[in-house]
Amino acid sequence: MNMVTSITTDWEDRGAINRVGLWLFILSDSFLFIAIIFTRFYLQGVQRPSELNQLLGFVISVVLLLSSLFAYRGETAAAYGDIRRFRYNILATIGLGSLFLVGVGVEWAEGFRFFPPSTGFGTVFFTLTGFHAFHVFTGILGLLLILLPGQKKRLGEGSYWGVEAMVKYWHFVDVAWVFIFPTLYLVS
Amino acid sequence: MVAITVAILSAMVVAIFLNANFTPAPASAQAEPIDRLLRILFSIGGVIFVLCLVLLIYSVIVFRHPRDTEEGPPLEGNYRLELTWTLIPLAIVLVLAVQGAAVLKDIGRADPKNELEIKVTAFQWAWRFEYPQYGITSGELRLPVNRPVLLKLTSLDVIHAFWVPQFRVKQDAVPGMEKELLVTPTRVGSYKAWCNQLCGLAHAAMQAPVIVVEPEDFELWVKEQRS
Amino acid sequence: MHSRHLEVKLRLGFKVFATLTALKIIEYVVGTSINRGAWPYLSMMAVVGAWAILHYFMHIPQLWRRKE
Amino acid sequence: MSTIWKLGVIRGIVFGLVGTVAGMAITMLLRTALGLSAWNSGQATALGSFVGLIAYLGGLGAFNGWVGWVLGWPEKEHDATELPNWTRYFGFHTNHKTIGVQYMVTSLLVIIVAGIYQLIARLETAQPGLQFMTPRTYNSLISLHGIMMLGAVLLGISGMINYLVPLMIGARDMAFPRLNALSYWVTPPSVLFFLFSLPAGGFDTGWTAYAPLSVRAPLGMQFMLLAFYLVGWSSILGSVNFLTTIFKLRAPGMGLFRMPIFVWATLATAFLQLIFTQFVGIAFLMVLLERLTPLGFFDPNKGGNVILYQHLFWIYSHPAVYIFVLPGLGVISEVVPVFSRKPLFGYRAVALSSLGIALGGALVWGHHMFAAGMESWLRIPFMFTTLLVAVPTGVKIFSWLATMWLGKIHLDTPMLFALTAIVVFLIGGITGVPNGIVPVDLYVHDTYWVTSHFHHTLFGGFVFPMMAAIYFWFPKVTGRLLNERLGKVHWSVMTAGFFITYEPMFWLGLNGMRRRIVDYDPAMGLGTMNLVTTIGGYLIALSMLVFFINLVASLWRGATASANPWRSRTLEWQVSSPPPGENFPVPPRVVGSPYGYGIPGSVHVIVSPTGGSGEKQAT
Repeated sequence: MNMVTSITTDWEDRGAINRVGLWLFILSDSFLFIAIIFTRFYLQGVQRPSELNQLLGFVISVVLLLSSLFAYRGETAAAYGDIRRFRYNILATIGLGSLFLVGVGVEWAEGFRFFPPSTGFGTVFFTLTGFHAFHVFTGILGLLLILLPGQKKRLGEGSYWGVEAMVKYWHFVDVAWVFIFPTLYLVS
Repeated sequence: MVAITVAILSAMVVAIFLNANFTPAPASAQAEPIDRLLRILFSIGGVIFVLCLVLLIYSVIVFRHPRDTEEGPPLEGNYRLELTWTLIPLAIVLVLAVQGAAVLKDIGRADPKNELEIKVTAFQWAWRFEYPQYGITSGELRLPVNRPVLLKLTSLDVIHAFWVPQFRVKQDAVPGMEKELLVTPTRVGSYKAWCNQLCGLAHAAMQAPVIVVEPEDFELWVKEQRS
Repeated sequence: MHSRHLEVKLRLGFKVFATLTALKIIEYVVGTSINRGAWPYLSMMAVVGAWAILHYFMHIPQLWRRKE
Repeated sequence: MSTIWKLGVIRGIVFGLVGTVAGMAITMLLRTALGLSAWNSGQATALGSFVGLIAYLGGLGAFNGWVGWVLGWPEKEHDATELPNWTRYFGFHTNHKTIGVQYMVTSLLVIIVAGIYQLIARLETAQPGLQFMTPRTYNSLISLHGIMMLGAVLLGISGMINYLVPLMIGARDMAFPRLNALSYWVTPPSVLFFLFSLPAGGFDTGWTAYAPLSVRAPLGMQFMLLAFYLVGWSSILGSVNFLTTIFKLRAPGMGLFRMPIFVWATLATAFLQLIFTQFVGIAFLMVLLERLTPLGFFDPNKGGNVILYQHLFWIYSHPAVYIFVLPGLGVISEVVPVFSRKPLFGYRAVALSSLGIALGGALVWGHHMFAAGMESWLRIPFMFTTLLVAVPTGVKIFSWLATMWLGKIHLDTPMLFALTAIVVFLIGGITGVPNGIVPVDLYVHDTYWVTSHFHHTLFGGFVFPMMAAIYFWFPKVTGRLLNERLGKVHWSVMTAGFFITYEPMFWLGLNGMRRRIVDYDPAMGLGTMNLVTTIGGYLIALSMLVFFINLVASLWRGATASANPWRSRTLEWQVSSPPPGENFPVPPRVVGSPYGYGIPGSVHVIVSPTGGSGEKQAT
């Protein structure tokens, strides 16, 4: 029996298929954030407690944007087969992502004092930042996976779908934050 | 043949829906326009249903070819026919929606000055009625006939809904909010207000008596309650 | 040749990042100084920023462009 | 012993049990560390279920492929194992045909359970007064009936889509076979959670789980929320797969307007699933969070808003109706031309009407909240959008009627079910209009009128078409024909049972019978019609019994089916019954319309079973 083990024959096709799937997943996931942002406005309008640390919010936004830059550099390097540069950049991304999480942690500690989860704004704030932080966390895990030796071998062979997927996901988390930051910290 | 059958059956359906009683006897000013709209909807729906059903049954009987291996005629579509059955339903639903909006306006507030205001509080699993203009609280809803009543509904625990079938209109009572419902009772009698939103264990039994009386009797009742 | 392309792309990344950061700064200034009615500007800037990331970092045109 | 251990599902169960216990232990340790009492049933079961689920999937082998990929092992993308190996149904098998069958069987099992729940509850309401049941049991049974049936519908459409779409578009498999298997394998635990719900105290909120009642409901509520959350994720991941498959894996020549209508319907359905399932997911998650943590989304004392839940819930749950019915309407569009031997009338309009229904359906959720105290200025716009959905739906119905007109109609069982489906769906559509018109809805909202209306749409849009689909494609899946005589008995009893059950319900609703009540006022005179309804319900159950007997008997010793017993033109019939493991060793070439019955010289597809010689034309 002639066993066909692939649904397509050449690699490039496979990449395009994967990409469509990933984009669809991102589209779906973005509606999760849309739903929570809707919740924010529905429950709280544009109210915002004065204790909210806008400056810290701004700083972690820039940190996340910077991590996205390094992710971009990592992916581009991987596309050109520059594995050393790829690894440094992805490590930087992971570092900045962790720094972002630390920033969110500081915010949470402040939040528990001034607007605990059992209040209107607290509910919205902890939900929105919580879901986003969960995405950042999974993103970091994913970026760690593409640094594993098995993937390095793949990169050597010129296929970098894993890198592309994880970096796209990382950028998506950044896009979500681009909307969350003004939603939580800036509107009034 | 098809046309004649459709015409006869349609006429029958319309006659039935315009005349038969299929709802409890109306007892509020809001019930009348709603019932009228309901009859119109049923008639139009009935005609459409008859048309499609007759076409379907006719096709099945006349075009049935159990042992035939032939193919049918190659009709792939007809642009004008398709446009027709897109535009006619579109026109119908638009007209109905406009009608609906008109009736909605009809059953809304008319004369705020004359209104009797009642605060309705729902809780698991009973109702409480407060008459702020008279300063009384009651477990039954007693209303003077032909006077608009503005119910201000709220709930203490979960969502309930206020519904007297003879009054037609209903409204949820939502915790943390005050929702309004306007009813003008037009027929003296006693009815029941049911909870119409699943609210837990005893939802099915959650009710309150609603008694519509002449204005004089209402004044009498108010005095009685106060003393 | 190959590595020059790479350098060009990496520099593009810097430009995009600089733009995004500039947007963030403006957003921050607008958000902290205007107390009322800032949301149209904020949402506009968020959309522009998101578009920049989608376009330059996530290469969304790949979806409808044929592979060259 | 080792054979049993090789079954993925056994490993999954063992791992899952261990994981559940571990998750509960972690919860208790955490609570002790925080200085709280060790046991909190809600939190322990929630975390236990989560860890158990991951462990179960690991034991099943769901992650093997990805782990291997991460570690850089050579990958095997899809599994084209030949058919007669029954064990693949009990393990992580990535072939879309296996998964389609798995989905379908699970769906039918859930339908049996949920149906029995309602049969018991229906017996209680046959007469006024409390007969043999406590209100809590009744409320739990009808709530579980509702939500489990919806789960079953989602599984059922996934089953049909999984089996049919790759075959219909000439693909070897789904775009992401491993993801596809994962989407299926998260559903058995979800079914288990549904079943746990009743022993865990049930819940008395109805399938809608409106807050704040659902926040206060017993532990059973939590299992229901988790279960539907899982089904939701299965459905999101499935839709990613369906859409990618349709976009990227069509056979050469299969342009969008050469796709069968079922594929178009899948496209529309999958888009709705992809986008809107997130909303119900977050709504259920919010209820769960409010139960388990101090967060207060729906508690007015904590700054929450009760209506928020209804918005989030209905933004999904209305489009969900179209998710449920669009594939069914697609099935009708497949069956009617085949048994009328005529081209589908107005193919393009029917294809686009699916997208029209999906688009329109996305903007109408507010009509469930006309009486709920939603912002009142939203009522009128929602009324208009709601009624507009009637237009593309009408296009479909008129096109089916026109397809039959002048045709050469063969009344085989699939066609009979399709015809019932058309009539029932038509009634469902017409009776939906009063619900969409605000003032009338204020009367009929939450009465048996609504119950009957949506059972018409779901029976007409899903159950009857699914029956048509099973009778139509059973020969393709199993290589055996279903018994026609039993099929006709099934059809007639089910159709009669349906009308006896649901037409009196309209009358009941108009006469003041509220939804979801264990008991009603004897003075209202509703007893007789309720009895009739109950009898009808048992007739439907009887017909289902006939159906299952037919399934088992025909599977065992039914007549052998040829590759194309109905003389259909679509692609799945151009391969053997059952189809070969990899569907099409050589991609088929699509050259024309799938519905060109009776058009001289019209060819849909050219299939070469071996590649090269022996080309076969489907005309």
